[in-house]
Amino acid sequence: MNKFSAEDALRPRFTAAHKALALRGFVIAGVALLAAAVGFGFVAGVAQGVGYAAAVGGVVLAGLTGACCLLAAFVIRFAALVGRVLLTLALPIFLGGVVGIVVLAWIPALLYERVDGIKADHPGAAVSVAQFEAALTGNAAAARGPAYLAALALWPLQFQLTRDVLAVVGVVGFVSLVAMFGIWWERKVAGRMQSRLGPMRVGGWHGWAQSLADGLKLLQKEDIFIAGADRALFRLAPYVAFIPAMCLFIALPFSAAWVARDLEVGLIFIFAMLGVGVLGVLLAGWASNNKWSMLGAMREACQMISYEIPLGFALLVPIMTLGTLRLTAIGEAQSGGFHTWLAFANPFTFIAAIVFFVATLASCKRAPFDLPEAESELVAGYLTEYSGFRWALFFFAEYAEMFAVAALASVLFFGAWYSPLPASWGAAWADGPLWQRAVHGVLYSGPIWFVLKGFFFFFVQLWLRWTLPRIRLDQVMYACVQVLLPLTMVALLGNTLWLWLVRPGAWLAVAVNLILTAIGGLTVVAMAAIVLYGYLNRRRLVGTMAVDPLPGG
Amino acid sequence: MTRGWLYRLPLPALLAASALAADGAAAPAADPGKAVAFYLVAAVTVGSALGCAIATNIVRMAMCLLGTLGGVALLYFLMSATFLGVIQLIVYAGGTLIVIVFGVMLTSRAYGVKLRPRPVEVLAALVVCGALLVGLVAVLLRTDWPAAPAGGAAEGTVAALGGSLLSVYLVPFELASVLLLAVMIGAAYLAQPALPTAGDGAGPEE
Amino acid sequence: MTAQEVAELLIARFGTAVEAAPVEIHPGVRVTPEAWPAVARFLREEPRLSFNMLRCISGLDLHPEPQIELVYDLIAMRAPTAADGLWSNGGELAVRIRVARDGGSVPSVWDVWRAAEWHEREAYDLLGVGFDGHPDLRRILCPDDWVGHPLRKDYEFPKEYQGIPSAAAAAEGEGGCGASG
Amino acid sequence: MRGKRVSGAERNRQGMEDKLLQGRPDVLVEVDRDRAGGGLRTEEMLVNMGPQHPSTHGVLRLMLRIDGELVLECTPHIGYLHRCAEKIGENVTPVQFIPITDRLDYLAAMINNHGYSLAVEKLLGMEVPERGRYIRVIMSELNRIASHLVSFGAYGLDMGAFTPFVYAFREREYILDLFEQVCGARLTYSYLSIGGATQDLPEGFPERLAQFLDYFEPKIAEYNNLLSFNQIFVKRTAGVGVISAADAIAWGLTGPCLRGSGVKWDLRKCVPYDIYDRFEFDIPVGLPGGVGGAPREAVVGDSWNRYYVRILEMQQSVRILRQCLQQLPSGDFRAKVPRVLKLPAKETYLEVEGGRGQVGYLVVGDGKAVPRRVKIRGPSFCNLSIASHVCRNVLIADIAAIIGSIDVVMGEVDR
Repeated sequence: MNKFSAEDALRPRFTAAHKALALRGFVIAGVALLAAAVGFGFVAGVAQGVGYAAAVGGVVLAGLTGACCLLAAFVIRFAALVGRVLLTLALPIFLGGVVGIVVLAWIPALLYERVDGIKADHPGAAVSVAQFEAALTGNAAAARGPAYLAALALWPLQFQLTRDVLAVVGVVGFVSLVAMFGIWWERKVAGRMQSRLGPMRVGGWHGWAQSLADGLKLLQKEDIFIAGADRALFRLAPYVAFIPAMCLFIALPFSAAWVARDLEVGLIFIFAMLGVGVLGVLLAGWASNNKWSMLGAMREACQMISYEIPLGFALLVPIMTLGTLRLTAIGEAQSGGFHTWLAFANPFTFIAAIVFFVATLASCKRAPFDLPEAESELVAGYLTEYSGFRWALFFFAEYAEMFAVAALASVLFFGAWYSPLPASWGAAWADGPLWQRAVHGVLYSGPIWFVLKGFFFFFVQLWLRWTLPRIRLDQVMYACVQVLLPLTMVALLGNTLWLWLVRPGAWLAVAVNLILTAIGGLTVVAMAAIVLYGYLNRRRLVGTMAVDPLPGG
Repeated sequence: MTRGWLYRLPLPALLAASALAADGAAAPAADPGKAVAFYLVAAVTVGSALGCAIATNIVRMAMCLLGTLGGVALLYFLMSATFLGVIQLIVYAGGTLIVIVFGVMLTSRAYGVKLRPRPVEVLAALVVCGALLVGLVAVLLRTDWPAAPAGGAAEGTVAALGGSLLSVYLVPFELASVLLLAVMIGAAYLAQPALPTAGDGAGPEE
Repeated sequence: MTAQEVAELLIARFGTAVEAAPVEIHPGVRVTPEAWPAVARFLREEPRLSFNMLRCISGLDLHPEPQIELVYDLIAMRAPTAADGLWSNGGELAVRIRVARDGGSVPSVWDVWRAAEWHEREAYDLLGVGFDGHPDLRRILCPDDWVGHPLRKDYEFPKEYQGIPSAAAAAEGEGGCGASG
Repeated sequence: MRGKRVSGAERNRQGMEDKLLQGRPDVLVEVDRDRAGGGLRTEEMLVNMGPQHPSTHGVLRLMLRIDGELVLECTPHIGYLHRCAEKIGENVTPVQFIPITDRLDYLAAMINNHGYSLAVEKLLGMEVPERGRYIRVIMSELNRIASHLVSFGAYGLDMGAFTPFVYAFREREYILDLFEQVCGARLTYSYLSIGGATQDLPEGFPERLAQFLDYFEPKIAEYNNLLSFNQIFVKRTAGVGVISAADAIAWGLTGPCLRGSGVKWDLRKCVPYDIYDRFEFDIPVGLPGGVGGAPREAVVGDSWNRYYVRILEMQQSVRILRQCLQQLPSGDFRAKVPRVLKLPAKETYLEVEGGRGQVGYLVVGDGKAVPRRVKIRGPSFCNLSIASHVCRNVLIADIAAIIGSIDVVMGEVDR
């Protein structure tokens, strides 16, 4: 083992020589690639058919990478300037990123419609590029003009594989955005609940880039391995925990058309992913060779065994009521406005909704159930030995899972992507020109509502975490098995009898629906009122006593 | 010859080759993407199954088991039997494996326990596996597999499955539920803490 | 009860083993080590005395004389009689026991007042007074392998501890902060 | 009584020889005993909770012998913060020793100064002017509120609720500002000394103090809603770590730990010192379930009661402070103290009611300016000694609850 002294740690890793070398390297690579791009351009001019396509591809790829290399060289050369520019333009960049992702998600949807249109009138196997071009330009002549390029771009979209790849890219982009926003929002909400401000400085307005900065900081942290730890499993654990958390989003429907892959078994696919994610935690606890993390892992296993049954039963209620596992179908069934949401259908689905939310709290190890990484008892539970990016992966997976579970609750019980206004009112606008469809999306049903509801339940999870203390392990088991389980069994049985005996139009059904809708409506209005009241006299409530600051204070 | 010479035989190569040879005959016709995916997933499954058999650290064995079960689930997905794939994930990867890992963590005393089967045991295992393999391959080659419809199974398998479970196969369904009930009662009885009959209670003052 | 009355009561009961110790503003009794367990139990169980709380055990190193004096500060907490439920102060007492400086030991009273257990360990750790019958006589404040008893007047500061030079070694020339005897 | 108990170190040494796991030096012993009967052999582990651990306030190390989640035995190891303050006491004059008393119970430094000053004045037979005595009581009670606020916040943190901690420190910040205004320091003040206070109160201080008291009083109700009667907090603390009154007295517990066990004993009322007999206040004491706002599950002497007694004491301190402000006389704040103080050849022992219990000082003079011996009785030292008796057959989460409710400050445990 080489002797690692303090000086080694303090010496900057990248000396001036490194920088000069990197600068030269990037410049040479950039110029070479651009030259290659120009070369491909000439080839494209000459080649035909597939050769032409390959050449164009070459031009695009070589050009892009060359430009990136030159940009990297520029950043290395003028690092200070770039830093300042980034800081001042921080917010526009962030907002641009958000709008960019929305637009990026919107464009494929439009293109798919166009491609399906063209594919419709070419039955049979794959449609060739020439046929695309003909459809685009209207005349059959295969002139290789700009239309050919457009056809080239549309051609791959007809295959399901490319659509899936694009969907996965979209999902990963959305999830990382959600996790980034979630982490920042949690710290702001926690701050406000504790009469302090939360992050205010990093990246400008209200420290929006705090989670970005945390991510970068964690990236360059030293990678610590413990002696005696099982290296392979220690490395594997974060990924076994992270991948299921991402797969959750494949089945989640953002709106009727916007779903990565509308699985026929979407609901239990998500249930399976929640189950598999626990393995990562167990692995981390075991591989850290640390008594505290071992205890944390065992707590997670006990907790998992106790909350999984009530969670499964709570899922059965909507399945039984709507008779399908397909999440988009479940969403469609709740399109009739606020009162048709499944939670207000009958008292038993209301109970199932509450039990579902509590059980998913336990599954994300949040709020009162955060025993596996209980910092006051187990130092940091299964995360004790993790540092740097591996720890960030666990953290990332937790927030992704939190949002996914919150969104699932809104899809199953609280009118997925439908707004409280009945969708039938806006039916006329549904398929009008683009701007009408946009207004319809905002007012009646669209991904906006799905994300809003998701973040509403995400807020409730945050709210619980920063008010409630942690419960003990035996109390978790008692709560899940002795309280939640019988509750869900009652809900299941009750729901069966309700569906069997009570006709949808009967006065009892309508009365119960009205009562439950009133309860739901009142809670939302009450929360809004509390937030408003809190905001209006925040000065008094926060308790800033000293009107005139005390000397030295 | 060092102690572990048995493990250095090119076993994986033998098994993989035979697997490839066996299903070379019925190469899937459809688009090449699926074929590549299939071979990849098959390799993962077989590889982790082997890892599970050969691994010495007990927890690594459990993780290879996860790889195998996950691989099988992926295979189901590839054959677009999504319901079966998800059930496989829930029951095996999510359920049984957790109990195994839980059991492994609670009872295995030392971290570094190495499971070293004696060579004669390995030999016996190889013989049995070889026989099993030959039998499987023979069955595989002799039957003519009906080519699945091109676009994968028709949609709505879940509904059809549910319907058939409660109509055609109702009796086995009920029998299975009775069996599960018995298993649950047995488990509850076994896990019941020993009634404090003998002296050594956990009280603080003896 | 005042210390004087307590002293008379004890002398009446235990004879020569107990004598009054009218030390200036900290009155009490002096007890011989041998009789101490019996006296302690009597002080605790006797209804008229019932000194039920041992507040503190302090060790005084009478350096020129080869003796260490242990001062046991007791207080009698009377259960509430009045309506407001306030416990009353039934009198305070300082019991003094002298023991030889090297190798001297006092019978432990951990079974009379459980508080004594840690205080006796501290006296053993810092002053080197042995306690017979103590369930767990180990050093409590200093590390287990520490040499010497810091609170003794003739204690010299160790030059180093497990290879780490101490302040005394550093301040070689002029007197370190505790070197005065 | 029980037979000879095998000491923790002894058991470790036996453990070392016969079953040291190879390659696992940190696991001292893994005793394999058929505990649950029925052939299921569970495995015990020795775990060190501390000296660096989030819920052991300060450098306290608890050696836990655990079987899964169940803690079979807990042996506290202390001495990590031992500075031998008593040895320093034998080498410096009383006035120079005041800063050392700050660092004993560093959360309630004013009360330590007050105690030591009273002990030395009793030795010297010195009279302190009225204004000085009132300033001392004001500072002690204000520091008691600050100390209880820290204990309230830290206990919320142990139970997993982070918000109470921040609320408590928000109020404590104003108290520290008041102290800063008086003596310039926020934690170790050395403000109260032999003969009274070292400086007079700045003008406008009484008005600011009154303003703080009016602001702080309703906040206590807010804490009760946030944490004290929170069902999860009650389930975690009520009925956990019950200490009977007899045990409390036997182990020498004092302060909120003693009062939590139902013993209504407070030095300020039962053995009045200084001018505490001039104020009207009552002593909160442990409440059985359902009485006086205590939850159903509460038991006299459990962790919840020890916690709730501190909350009620804060209200009483506010009452005392209000009476002090009314009766605050003018005049000089410190007696004439000769430059060189000759301590008479006497000995005295005096205790005051500190933040965590009775802080006692034994001062022995022998005619020189430097005392012959200074013995300090730290209340947390005795309060902590009951930990091994109480933390037996509890869950790991309860260890945090019990140690948190005993509210240990390592400065005065290790001295």
